Amino acid sequence: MPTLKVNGRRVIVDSDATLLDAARAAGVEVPTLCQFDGLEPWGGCRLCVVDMSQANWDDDWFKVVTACNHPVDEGMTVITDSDRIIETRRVVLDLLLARCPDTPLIQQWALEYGIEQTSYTPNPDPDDCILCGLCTRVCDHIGVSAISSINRGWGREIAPPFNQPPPDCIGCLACAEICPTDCIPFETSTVRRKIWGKEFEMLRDPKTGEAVITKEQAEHFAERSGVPMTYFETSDRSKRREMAKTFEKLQVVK
Amino acid sequence: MRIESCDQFEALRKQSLEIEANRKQQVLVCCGTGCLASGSKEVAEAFADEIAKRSIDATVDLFVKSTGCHGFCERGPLVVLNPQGILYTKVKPGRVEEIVEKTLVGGEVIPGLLYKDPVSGERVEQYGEVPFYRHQVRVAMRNIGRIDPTDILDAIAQGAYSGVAKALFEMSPHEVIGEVATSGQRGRGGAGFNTARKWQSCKDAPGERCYVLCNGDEGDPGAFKDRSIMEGDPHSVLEGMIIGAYAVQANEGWIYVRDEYPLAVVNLTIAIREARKYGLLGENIMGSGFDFDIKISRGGGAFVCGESSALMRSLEGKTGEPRAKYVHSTDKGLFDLPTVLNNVETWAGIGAIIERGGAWFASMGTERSKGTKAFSLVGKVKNTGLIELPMGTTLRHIIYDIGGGILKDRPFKAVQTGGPSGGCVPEELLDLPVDYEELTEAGSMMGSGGMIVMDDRTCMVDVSRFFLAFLEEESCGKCTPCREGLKQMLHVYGRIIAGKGQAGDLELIEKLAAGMQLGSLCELGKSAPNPVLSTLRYFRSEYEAHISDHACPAGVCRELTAFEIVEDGCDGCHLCYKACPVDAITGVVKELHVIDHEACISCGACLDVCPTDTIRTFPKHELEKAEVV
Amino acid sequence: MHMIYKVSVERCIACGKCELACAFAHGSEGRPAKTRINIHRRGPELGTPIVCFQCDDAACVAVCPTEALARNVETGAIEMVRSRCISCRMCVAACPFGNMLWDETYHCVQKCDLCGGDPRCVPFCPTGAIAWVPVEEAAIPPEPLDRESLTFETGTGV
Amino acid sequence: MAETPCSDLSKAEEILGRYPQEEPALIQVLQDVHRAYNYLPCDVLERVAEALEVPLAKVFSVSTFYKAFSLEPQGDTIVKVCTGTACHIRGAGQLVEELERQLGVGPDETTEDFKFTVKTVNCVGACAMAPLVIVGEKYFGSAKPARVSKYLAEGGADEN
Repeated sequence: MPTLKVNGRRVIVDSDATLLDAARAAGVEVPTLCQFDGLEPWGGCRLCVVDMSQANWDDDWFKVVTACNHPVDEGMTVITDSDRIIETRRVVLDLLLARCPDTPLIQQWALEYGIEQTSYTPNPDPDDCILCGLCTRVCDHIGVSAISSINRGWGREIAPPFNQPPPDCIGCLACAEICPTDCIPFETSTVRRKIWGKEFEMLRDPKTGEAVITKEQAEHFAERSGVPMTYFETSDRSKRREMAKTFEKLQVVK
Repeated sequence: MRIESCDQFEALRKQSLEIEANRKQQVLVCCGTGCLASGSKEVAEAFADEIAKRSIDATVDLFVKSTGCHGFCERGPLVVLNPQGILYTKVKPGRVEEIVEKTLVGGEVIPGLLYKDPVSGERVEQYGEVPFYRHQVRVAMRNIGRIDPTDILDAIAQGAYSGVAKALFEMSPHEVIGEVATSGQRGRGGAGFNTARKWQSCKDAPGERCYVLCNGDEGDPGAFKDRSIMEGDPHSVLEGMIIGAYAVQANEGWIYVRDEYPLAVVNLTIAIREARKYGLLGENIMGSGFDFDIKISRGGGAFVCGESSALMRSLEGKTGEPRAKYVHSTDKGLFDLPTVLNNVETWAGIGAIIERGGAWFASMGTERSKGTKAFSLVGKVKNTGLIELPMGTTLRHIIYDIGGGILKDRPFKAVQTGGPSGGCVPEELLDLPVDYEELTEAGSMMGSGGMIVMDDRTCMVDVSRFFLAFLEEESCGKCTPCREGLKQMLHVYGRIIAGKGQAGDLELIEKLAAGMQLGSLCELGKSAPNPVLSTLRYFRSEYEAHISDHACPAGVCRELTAFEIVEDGCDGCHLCYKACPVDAITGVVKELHVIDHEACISCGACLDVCPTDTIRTFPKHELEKAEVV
Repeated sequence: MHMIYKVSVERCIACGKCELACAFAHGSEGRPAKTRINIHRRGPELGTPIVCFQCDDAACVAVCPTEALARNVETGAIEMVRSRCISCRMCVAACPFGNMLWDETYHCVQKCDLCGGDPRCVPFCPTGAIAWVPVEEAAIPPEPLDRESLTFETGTGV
Repeated sequence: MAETPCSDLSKAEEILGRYPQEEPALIQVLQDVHRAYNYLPCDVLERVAEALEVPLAKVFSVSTFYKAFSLEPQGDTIVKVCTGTACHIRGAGQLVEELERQLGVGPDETTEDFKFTVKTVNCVGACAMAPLVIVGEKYFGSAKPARVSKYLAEGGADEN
């Protein structure tokens, strides 16, 4: 279990921890936009940059690394608030604010770093997507990969194949839920769900008509987890009612 | 015939040498991309026909020589006649009969076809006497121009695969790494990481298998050394990879080649097939018990795939997005297994290092940068082409002694090295000895060895903008500083070259550049500001002229530049009239020509063709002033 | 001492205090709808408290794609790691007993976490229908409840 | 991004038969498909995704990431202008403009009659002959705007 120093505070963390874990363990906040605990770190937004020095490096020699994906090592020193780190984060946020001038999340973060207005040319046709990649990564993670990033560079965007309703999408909404700027539109009701232009029939409780997931979602997860399909077919409320009835049968209750 | 032992290989080499020695005369026709474009294939066919017709005892070897290797591509096709070693330039099929008649049969040299030295004006007869060639020391390019790349026996006769024989039969993997360590060779792809150390890390890394890769995704605009090596001597690359694979005990390798290099793919494919046929590749190489095979993977056209982690993703069939390198690819590379990735030139040098010894290689170059390095010398220089020199050679020597100086003897302004990740080195640093550290200190870098010479007609703001535009198109878009930063940097440059630059723009550029250098994920983004920062460092006044005076001193930026023909210089040659794409020039032959400023699009085509140098550029706003007056 | 959550259905009077306590304890401004324990009301003052069993081989854990559900070895509770949850709601659908609850306000899944080993609902139960007991006491049949004597107290709070 | 299907999948099947049916073959397969069809037809991509067991979204992602691929049918002859550094400082921009004047299309566009598609390419490594125009398979070194029509005639004829 390596020991590190984060902003002068000593912390002991697991050997497979990241610098971000170490910073959190030390009670130091490091801003992130593309990091999510349940997913592999990606290192795309670059907001979580920190200064890091290995134990065997010269005392004053620090390297700028991203905390989210850098492994910890015994004797490391991490500084999260040096001038150049703050300045680098400021450039990143300034650039994101130019890309998404109307996005509240970015406005808030930018303001936190003292930026009220971008120094750059604002995107003339902005949307709220910051290309953090969380949506495509979560989609990959659950084994669906219905959407992906397309094109490259400034032209990069998130899209389903051929910009058509994605055939592989199971309508789980994970992409929309994980999106930090809520920029993936969807509609959902007990009857129907729609996302990425694809319509889904909900798996509805036969008695109450309630629904939480789509049929495709149930099939995908049944196959993936080995949990029988029948588990998914009733609503949680119906299940509780069923269970209450079972209790009544099992235990002698008036 | 499959080679089953070291002795059999030695016998084959002797046999090949004999065949070579028995060839009375050789006509070597350069068939690199450049010469092919000028019709060298037709020339070679004409030679074959002519020789067959006369039944002369000579063989015609279709000879692939690297484009620009002598800087004659623009005057190609090139023909070398052996054993005399005569070099003819600009050979057209129509002159083949004359060459055969006079030189091959009559033993007489045709002066008009010889190379004329632009410095001394003298005609040079001997191939090896050309100054451009005389100053070079070729290691990685040792066999280019000497062998037919499609003939493995020709290569073996010149020593190819001897290093493999030595490594497999006389050395342990440990000793191979030791020899490479002695050589001090550093990666020729740009970053300059120590080769032996890389191999050792891979060898030490845990994993059921490991891989050996060759980076042939030479994407830097202005660099073509790797293409020349793959086209001209693919065997040197295979040889290096076999030795490297033996050192780290890998059984599989890939060569990742740019899609834009079709001839390299063809020649490598032939080389691999031939090597397999002779048992130099595949199972049980030369009967040594060591198995290793190589596959070729064509890139999809993305500069970023030259970056190691992106290249590996591309080999896996994915988009070429770099990953953080906090875990080295020698530990977790291709398919998350230990991987050695070296550049084409690095691999090409390995065979020679093993054969001649690491100490020999280390005896060349500088303290920190050993051996020789290949460069593509291009731009506004008289002799453009591919050169290989000991590290530590000065820029002045390269540009003036080898390159023959600046085209049209105009003033030198800067030399750009290291491609889009490099920087511009100004005149005051011409005596800089070229090695990894010196170039980095000067704000540039070695990169893949592109050297683009620029004269006073090159606008440094425009050049920086060119690199930014290139990188903006090539950025993968994964990380914020690179994707958004390049876009915004271009916005600012767009303002500046349009004469709409504002006070504070240069400071904004510098702030953004610093953020990109520290914040970007991979080397593409981290080094993207280099051309910007180096031009700001050495040519700041040129930027200031654009911003405060609304003038482009080099007369390149269109929105700031107007053209006029100086009255007393024009001899009415009419060339500018023909060159103008928008018919903005009026005038008849032998009379003064005039440019119509209304119609002129400031493209500069007239200035480029004017033989008397009488076209003058001046800031466009002076036109408006004149109108007001 | 290994503790276990014990439910004695016959003692439940459906007063709803456990639901309120749970909602309060989990910081949802005390809206009873946000509770993680649900009383199935089957008649006047007759209820069946339904709460997570913390199953050994739990379907919710099996379906979770991001390992956001993990057992706390100290309390035995399967806990939801909010920062790992991608809100795919698969656990809600998979739980055979209906104890994974979708919270529309916070767009996340809620489940009983045994309040880190001190279930807040237990002290509020006026009848001992729910209890936090050493594991060896779990099988002891509950005392029958004298419902007549309790009517006065219900509704006034304990 | 329009999707254009093709009518004949047999060439695609033949190409798929040459490679192991796994993800690392994807880019190589797409290159061969591009060569065979002159673009990447959407129905072929669907077939490739299925055969190599790569999600369609990934195939689409790769198809749009690499510059070698086009999802739109290309002209019979591809006209490439090298815009590498050496070509840039020796006037490649003027060549692009001249092509636009002559063909009426800019980079990455195809003429209405589907005869030519104009592309700018990053350094083809023939910098010594800068600037460079490649029409079909034919390279024209030290290219001049005034000769563009000649290049088009020569290179275009070669193709047919």
